[in-house]
Amino acid sequence: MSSLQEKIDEAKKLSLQITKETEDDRLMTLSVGPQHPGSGHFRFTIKVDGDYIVFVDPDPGYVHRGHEKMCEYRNHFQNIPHLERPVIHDSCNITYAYSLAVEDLVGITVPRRGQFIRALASELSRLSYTLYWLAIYGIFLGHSTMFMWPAGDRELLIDLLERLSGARVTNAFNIPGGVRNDIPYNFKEKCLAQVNYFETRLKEYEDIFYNNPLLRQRTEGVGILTKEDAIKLGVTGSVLRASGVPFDVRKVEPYDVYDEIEFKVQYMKTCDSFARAYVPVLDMRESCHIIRQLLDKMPDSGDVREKLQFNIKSSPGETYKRVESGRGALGYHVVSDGTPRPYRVKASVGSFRNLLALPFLLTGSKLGDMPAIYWSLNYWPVEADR
Amino acid sequence: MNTATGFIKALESGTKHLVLKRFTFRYPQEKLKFVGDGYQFDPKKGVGIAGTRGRHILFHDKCTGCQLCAIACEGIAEAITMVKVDEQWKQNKKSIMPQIDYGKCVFCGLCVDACPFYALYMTNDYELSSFTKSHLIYTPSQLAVKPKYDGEVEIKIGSRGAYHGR
Amino acid sequence: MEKNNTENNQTNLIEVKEEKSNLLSSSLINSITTNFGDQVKLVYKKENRSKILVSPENLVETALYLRNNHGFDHAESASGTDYPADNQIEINYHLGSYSNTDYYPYILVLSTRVDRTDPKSNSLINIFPSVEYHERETYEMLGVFFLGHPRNERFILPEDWADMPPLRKDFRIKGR
Amino acid sequence: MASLTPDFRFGNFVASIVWVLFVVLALVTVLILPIIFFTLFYIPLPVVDGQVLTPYLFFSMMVDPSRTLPILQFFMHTTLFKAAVFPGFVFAALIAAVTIFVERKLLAKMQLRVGPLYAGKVEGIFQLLADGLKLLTKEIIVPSGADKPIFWLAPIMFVATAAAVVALIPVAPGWVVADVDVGLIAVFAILGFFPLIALLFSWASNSKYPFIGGLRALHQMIAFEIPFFLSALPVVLLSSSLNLTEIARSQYMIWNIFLLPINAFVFFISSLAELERIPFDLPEAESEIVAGWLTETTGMIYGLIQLGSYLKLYALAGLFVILFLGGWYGPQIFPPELIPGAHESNLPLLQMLALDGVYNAITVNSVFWFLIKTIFIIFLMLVIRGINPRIRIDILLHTGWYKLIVLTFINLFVVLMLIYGGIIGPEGVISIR
Repeated sequence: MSSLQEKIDEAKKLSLQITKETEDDRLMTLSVGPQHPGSGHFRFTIKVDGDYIVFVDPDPGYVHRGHEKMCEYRNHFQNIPHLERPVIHDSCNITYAYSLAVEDLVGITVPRRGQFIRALASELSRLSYTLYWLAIYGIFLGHSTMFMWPAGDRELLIDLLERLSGARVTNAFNIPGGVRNDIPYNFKEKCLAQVNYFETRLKEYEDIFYNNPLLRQRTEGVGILTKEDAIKLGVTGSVLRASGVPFDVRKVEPYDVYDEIEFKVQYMKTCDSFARAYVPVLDMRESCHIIRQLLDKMPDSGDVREKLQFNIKSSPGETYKRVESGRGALGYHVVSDGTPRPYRVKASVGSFRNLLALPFLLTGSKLGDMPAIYWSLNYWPVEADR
Repeated sequence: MNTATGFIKALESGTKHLVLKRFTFRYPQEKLKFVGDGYQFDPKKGVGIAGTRGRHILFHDKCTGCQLCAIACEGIAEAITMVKVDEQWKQNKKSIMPQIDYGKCVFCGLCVDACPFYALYMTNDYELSSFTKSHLIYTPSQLAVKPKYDGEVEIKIGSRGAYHGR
Repeated sequence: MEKNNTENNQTNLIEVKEEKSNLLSSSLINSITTNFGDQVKLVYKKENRSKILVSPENLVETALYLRNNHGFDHAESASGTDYPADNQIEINYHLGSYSNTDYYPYILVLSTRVDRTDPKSNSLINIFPSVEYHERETYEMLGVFFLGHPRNERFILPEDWADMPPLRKDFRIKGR
Repeated sequence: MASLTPDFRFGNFVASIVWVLFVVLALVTVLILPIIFFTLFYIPLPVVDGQVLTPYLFFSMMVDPSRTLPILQFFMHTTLFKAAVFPGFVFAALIAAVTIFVERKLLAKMQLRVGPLYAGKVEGIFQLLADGLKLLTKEIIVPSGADKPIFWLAPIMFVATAAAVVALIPVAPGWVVADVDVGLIAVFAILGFFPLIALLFSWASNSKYPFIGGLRALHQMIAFEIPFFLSALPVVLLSSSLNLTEIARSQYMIWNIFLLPINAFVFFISSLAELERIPFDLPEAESEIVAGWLTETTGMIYGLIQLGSYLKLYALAGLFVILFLGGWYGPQIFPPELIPGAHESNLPLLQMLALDGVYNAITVNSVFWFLIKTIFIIFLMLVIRGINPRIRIDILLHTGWYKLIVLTFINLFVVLMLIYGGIIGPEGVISIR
């Protein structure tokens, strides 16, 4: 009798187990990346229930190169070429922050003309990064024209950077002490013409992409990151500004010449994917405005570089300097022990900080919203891995 | 109706581009024009002279074999090694000159910044592909050759958009 | 003898430096020192930056105080620095504020030092949710175990990483 | 100069080509020619101009100009020619190929690019040939655990189904492969097979992304099939026939698009969804589900599916023209004879040049106008691809079920009211006939 009861209990347990397993079978695990066309050098595992994402686990690190460890074995100048590798499209900004930190440790100020030139390089670099990002946002949403136009127009800015620094993307231009070289002959007119032309192109982007009703349907009201959540998660850059916090390092903590430049911090209050995709375009307009002012206010002659020894020794201490990069605040925490090499370098990058919002936003959204939300976070996998 | 105007504007913007000039240029037939003769550095002033950072050019009559370029490269790409040359120069007692492995070089140009004797510059030549990795190693005598590069197109902005023209 | 020298160098790092003092810094530091007294040690004070060192036991308390009373609502980064000479690992939280407009340009470095042989620290994840991935990264890069953190596990390094935490000073890069 | 590998020998290259030619020639003489003659011996041969068309006669006629045209005329009216060559497969495949090329060039132009450039010297006109050769030589990878028969069968079924749709589209009066009385229904019935093939193929490839893609294809199809069919119904009411040739004929005076613009719009949108083209390419959404149900396709399997989908594009554009744009009707611009007076003269060469007997001014004119209209519709579909992002699945289903179906129903009732009110229709005020 008892054995029969046991058997019944066992069967009940088993059936319970089976139903539980079948319930779990509702979920399908999809691996997005690293060979997925919609991921970049990055992987996240998602579980979908029908069309809804119920679980997200980001797994970065596919392009980790021990950037911070490498810095400890090289001197400040030798660090520059490999520091810019994580975001070669935005290389002038990522070296800008490091240069500011080293200058703070060494205790020098850059000549005024040098400050203008490196601000100019960083703005051009930011524009070119944002265009690259925008191109990928376009193709993620299936808009092939929006992939080609920014990718083509980026050539205008790459050409300027190439004239200025000699390399198209890996500029190694902003170094501790200023910039590598003065602007070439006839650069101002060329820069003004190309930037002005580029600004007219932004209207076309709005016509074909941002005001397209299909795009509006896909991005408006999708992936809402409220102001409170954005602050709590500590996101930065365009993601933060799209959530209604007017925070821009160039404005709140002006470095170099940015306190003489007039510009507005563009932000939106709708907090959705559309706002996150549109704020960079508003930023690009401001950047064009800034470039014109920089060219206008730049002193006609003067030094561009404070002469430093190759093996410059910095005083022991530590510093934390940040700039506004294409992806938000980019800070370098440099600890020095008095030797030519930094003792510890920590890069606090925008991508890594924005990554925290990815599981938060994706959970509960639809599978079709995945690219619209993921790439609107202004996330650059290579930079996040460092 | 907002939807309809959105579509119509997008259509207008798209079709407008059918008459714009194409932006790309035919690379092997046309090449980009660069500003100077390549990136150079003036050690007296301590600043560089703007130019493309292509492959290097080594002036044998100025190189002293001081190894500063190799030391600068040590932490970056480790592309420069000092090799023995057969030539006899008054300023180069040890007869060593840099040999550059372009399979490793990242074209940052910090070796040019490091040279205090106006001996190492960069040129406009960026077409360095080869079938074997060993062909990418340029000996001092190969580096002494001044490359020929004649690019003629550059970005022009006209009424039909930006394009690459002569 | 050499070892002693390096040790002196290391300890020199944590000296109080009075640089160009800033009104904001002063008021903030004053407020902290009146509240915590000797528990909090000021490391440096610069324009828009200051660093305080607390003991691991007081870390959560200080962070809570900073969040509630001064509006430091997020951490820009959480990182660690290895000091083998002191046999300590320093954990730095770069705190910033988005809700308090006065503190927009301000970064307060909240740091603590834990024992290097068995590094354990209280996690600040309940106070600043933004440190989640930063602390996870610090765990795998420096081996600091964060008590109360839900996932002290591999994040950036390869799945089969079996070596020591790579940002420790005794982890050597090949050929250097 | 740098494109040749170091161990390249021109002599070896020539020798290999000569060797291949020799092998081919030997095979033809030894094997293929005997087989051809054996088969020809046993099959009944057709009669042309009172003579049995033996192979010898056939070859002799090919060199005698006066006898060539009757043969051509005879072959042009065989069912095999119709199905395989002219209104059928080869014609449609050619248009599909041209469409692919034009699409690439047009999108390139819109996106300020160059597009195909190197293959074939002139703006890359042989790019498609090169792509086809590349696809042919690629290895076909079948995923482990795939249902092999279905995996191999599905692409062939896809092309066959697309060709079946093409077979129902008339291009000129009398020039249609299958002139059935239920033509329109047959078209919709055959189109209904496509999502099934997609689902079968995606299930057979034993992978997650194809599975999601196949399900999406099914959802999309069901959501858009009903408005698709309903938007074509008023046309049937107006012309009181389901035969596509009859429908085209009924628009001799007024094209249906002027009477039923909303229907034409809905039909166009639905056919875009049916074709899985860009605003509706959810089953192949590459940033979400890799390549959707095409994820596991490789080599010629992918090539066949592309061919099938472009055949379908041509078929649906043709269907739009038949239903709404007056079919092949347009002003007569071709002369009654290609060279005036060639029929009366007894010069065989002149007659051959004038294609006497084969050339029919009305047919050529019809085909011309049909092609012009079809190309215009294809162009519209291509431009829409250039300016739009992808739509999301729930918006797509919402559009299909809530908006388009309601719109077509309203439109259907309006048309019925107008017909019964005697305004349009066969006996209406605005007479069609």
